Amino acid sequence: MKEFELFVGPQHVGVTGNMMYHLWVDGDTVVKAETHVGYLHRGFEKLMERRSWLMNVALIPRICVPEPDVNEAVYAMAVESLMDWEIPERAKYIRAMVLELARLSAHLLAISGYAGTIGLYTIPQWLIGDRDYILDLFEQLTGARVYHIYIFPGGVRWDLPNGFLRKLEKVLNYLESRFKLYDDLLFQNKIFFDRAPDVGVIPKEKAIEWGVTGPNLRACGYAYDVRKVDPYAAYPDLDFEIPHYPKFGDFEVLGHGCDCYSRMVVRRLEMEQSIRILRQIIKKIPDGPHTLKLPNPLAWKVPAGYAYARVESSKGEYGYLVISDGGKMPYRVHVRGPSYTHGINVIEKIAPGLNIADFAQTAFSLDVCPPDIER
Amino acid sequence: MNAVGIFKELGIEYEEMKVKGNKDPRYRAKVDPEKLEDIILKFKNNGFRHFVALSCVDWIKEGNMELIYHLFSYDNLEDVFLSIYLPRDQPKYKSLRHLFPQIETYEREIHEMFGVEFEGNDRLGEFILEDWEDMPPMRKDFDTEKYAKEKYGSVPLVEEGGEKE
Amino acid sequence: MTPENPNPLPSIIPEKDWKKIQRMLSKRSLWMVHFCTGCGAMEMPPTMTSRYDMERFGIIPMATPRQADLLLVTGYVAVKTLKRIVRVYEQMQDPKYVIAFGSCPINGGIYWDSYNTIKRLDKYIPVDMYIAGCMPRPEAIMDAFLKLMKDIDEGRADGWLRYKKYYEKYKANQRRVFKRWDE
Amino acid sequence: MTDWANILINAGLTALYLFLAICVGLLFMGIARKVTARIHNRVGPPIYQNFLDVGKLLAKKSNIKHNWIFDFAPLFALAGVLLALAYLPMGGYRLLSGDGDLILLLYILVIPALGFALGAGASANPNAGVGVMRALTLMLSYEMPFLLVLLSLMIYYNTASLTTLLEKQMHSVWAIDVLPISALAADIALQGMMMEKPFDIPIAPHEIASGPLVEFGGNYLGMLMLYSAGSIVVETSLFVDLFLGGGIVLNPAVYGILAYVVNYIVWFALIFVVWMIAIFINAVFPRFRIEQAFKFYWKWPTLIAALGLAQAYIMSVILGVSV
Repeated sequence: MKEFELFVGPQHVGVTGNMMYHLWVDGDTVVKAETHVGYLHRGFEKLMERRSWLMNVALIPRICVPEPDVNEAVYAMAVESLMDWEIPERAKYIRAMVLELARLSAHLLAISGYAGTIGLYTIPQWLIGDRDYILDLFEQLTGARVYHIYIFPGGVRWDLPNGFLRKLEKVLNYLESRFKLYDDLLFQNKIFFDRAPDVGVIPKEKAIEWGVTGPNLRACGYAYDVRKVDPYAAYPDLDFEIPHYPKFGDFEVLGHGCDCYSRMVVRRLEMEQSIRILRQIIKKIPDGPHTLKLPNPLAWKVPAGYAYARVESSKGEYGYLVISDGGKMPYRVHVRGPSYTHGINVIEKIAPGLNIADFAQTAFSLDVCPPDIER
Repeated sequence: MNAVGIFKELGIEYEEMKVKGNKDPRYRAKVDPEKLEDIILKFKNNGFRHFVALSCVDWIKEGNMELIYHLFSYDNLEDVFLSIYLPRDQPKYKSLRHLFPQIETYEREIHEMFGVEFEGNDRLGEFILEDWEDMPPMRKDFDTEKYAKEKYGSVPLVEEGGEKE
Repeated sequence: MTPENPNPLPSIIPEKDWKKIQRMLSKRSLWMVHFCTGCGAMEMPPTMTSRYDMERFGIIPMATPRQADLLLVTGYVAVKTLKRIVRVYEQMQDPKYVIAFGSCPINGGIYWDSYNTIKRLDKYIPVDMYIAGCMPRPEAIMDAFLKLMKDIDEGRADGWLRYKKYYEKYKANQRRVFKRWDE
Repeated sequence: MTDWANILINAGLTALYLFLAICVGLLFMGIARKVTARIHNRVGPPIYQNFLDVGKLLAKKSNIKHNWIFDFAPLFALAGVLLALAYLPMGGYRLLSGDGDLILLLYILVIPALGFALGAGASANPNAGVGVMRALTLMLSYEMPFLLVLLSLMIYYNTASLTTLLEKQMHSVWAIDVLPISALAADIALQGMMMEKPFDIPIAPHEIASGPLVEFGGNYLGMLMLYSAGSIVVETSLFVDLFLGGGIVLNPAVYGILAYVVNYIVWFALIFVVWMIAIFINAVFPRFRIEQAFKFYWKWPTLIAALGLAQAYIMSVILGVSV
């Protein structure tokens, strides 16, 4: 049979956001894939050069929608590096807390998106419903559900509201009680076992070279996590594990790693670790100021230089290269999004040979977020 | 071998970048464009197997384009930034996509956004933008506000009111 | 392309009542295109799922524009996306409605000086309802849906008729921002 | 004169009968949405939502022009399902019957799929093409156990006529009591026939954007929705007729019109139960890949159906307990 072309996106249920995969299909098998991006390009890097150091704080969360806080944190860290600021301990803990909450909510979204691709629509309904409790916490903390604009250079915008930690504890307990249901429905489902293992395999020896990071790299069996290899915020003081293939605890080890199954189980286990981290933060959070005493924000002059800051987002390594020429605005900001490699380079390489029924689940299991590809 | 050792062996001057927040050291070095490929290979063979990013900076006053190749080592936990400078009016460099496959994507973006030509990369062309006719938008002399006003501000409103049923 | 839906039973049901019935039915079963055009799509999953549950009003996401009546333009519109939005909009069957979502399609929002986003959506396709805010909360989205239903009921949501009436003008505006149509 | 009156009455009854069946199907779709919504922890649409949807779709006009085959396809599918409805006893009442209609029914059930195939081929959309290929493969897979089930029924009841089958069940016990193994295989096959998860492969929206339906909109889609409403009734009713005695509890020959009413109500309750089982399974399973579905059907349900066949054979031919 002659091969035919299939366009997955931009208007398609099987893409994460607004992007397109152009597939050449022979029978049921993908023979070639090309990613087309640019549907969400807003020219962030250009706009950031036109706005002052502090105005950028309002702009950057919009780069990655499912998990905006990493942008704020990483930008703040880069600016602090240039300014040579050491932020207070309490701010570090609050940042770690916000980042972990964001990771939880992003993982809930990723797992529900994945479950949707294999046709289990009950999981998205439950998980996104539960994710709303985290958004409620954010709302109490920052005043917004999605774009928080809470972390900024020098600390965080304001201190925790009264009773916030108690409410956080409640939400954590609730989420933990729900995990059992998710496991019964998805992670111990026979058809999930049939469909996910050994699908969309990234060759293990190539994974680092291809620039795979985050949960996708850990699913290949490398225990690399920016929180451990290049620690930031309060993570050096916190005790947690890095779930990676084949250390899946109570979950069965199926397949040979680097596949959709391992990627999803790693995400599921990371949620447990996030809860563990958040519990420690509730216990250990120190008193003190939440921010440095800042100079007049309208007249910030950042010393000339280069700074690179990175954090572990739910999708992988998120980094900003910030270059200042000593002026009131950044000279150049380069955003290194994790999806840049996952969404273009990796998926174009692993798609040939996939069944078209598995293409969507592979794309979703890589958790590609198009806005951080094209910015 | 760690980054400092490699720099010393190759006789390259380097500087340490300021880091707050993260813990790992970052080294930045300006290298000769001719030797860049060998230097990257040397780093790659010494544990710097994670290619983080390729960034481009347009230094309009100095009249050159800086390409920053950013490598990270999971063994030594170090970052290395290797900068090369190209002339700004005719930036041209060879493609290094055979070293790390994701360099191809970065080169496509930089070609589109800065107008840097990479010889040997056959996928340069339209990537993010579509039907772009102006100068590459990330160049410093491109005025985005003026462009937006001219292009989108001048589009007339369609007469409103509609027909009522 | 006939301008309006002809009445299949002219002798039994008068034209006016037929339109009323049609509007009554289409307001209670708005199917929307599953198209995440921008970051506002982030608030769509909560709106669709168990907490806010827009299926209560008969609104469900549809996989293809052929089957849908409602297009949500969720957030900023890059030029490349605008071309796809127009394509999707023209593939939808009459009557069809557009909701512009967030501040970006209203006046450009935070991307007022960006070179790649259009600033006002209603210069290119007709818009029936705007939701302000960045980003609009699910409650705001639900409110917009209810208001749109009311508008449809009262015959005020006539974007699809305006698109036909000013077709040439809309096309001319679209041609100003994209050069080619072949792709 | 009396001939004309008879024809008119018959035509009216036929229309009412088919209309009722389609209404039941639409109601069932609404109930399924409500029940699924409750499983999802949400409120869900009103149960009459699907009537509104169909009304809206039929009131819309379709501007999609491909060729006449494409226009013809929804009609073809709808006509196929109406014919199947006419052949199926619902609560003991049926419009058409004949000897060997059990086998005929199998072929009638293929007609709607052919309609889809025509439409998909005419629209030239690759998604639709893939969807139809999947639908036909799926049909091939569930038909294996289903044929074995039919064979076991034919052997046990010694007939290929649905009317006789129902009569025999009415006078003794329901088939599910004597052939439970076959009933289990038939229910698994039914899940695929109704294209509910884990077998909703042909319309998988994340993979092929709703497959054969991808090009249909407006009133064409409305017709297809009527078709799917009808096919729900056909498929659940087929199971009820084969294994649950068609819901016949009162003998129409004895009780007359009362029997029809009671039987219709019982039949309705029974197909509702069968439908609910399918919906609950639908809510908690992801979907198979097509080759997995094929392997699954040719393994477990076929094995179960073969066991059922062996049971029927032993009981009727060797032990001679057939009715």
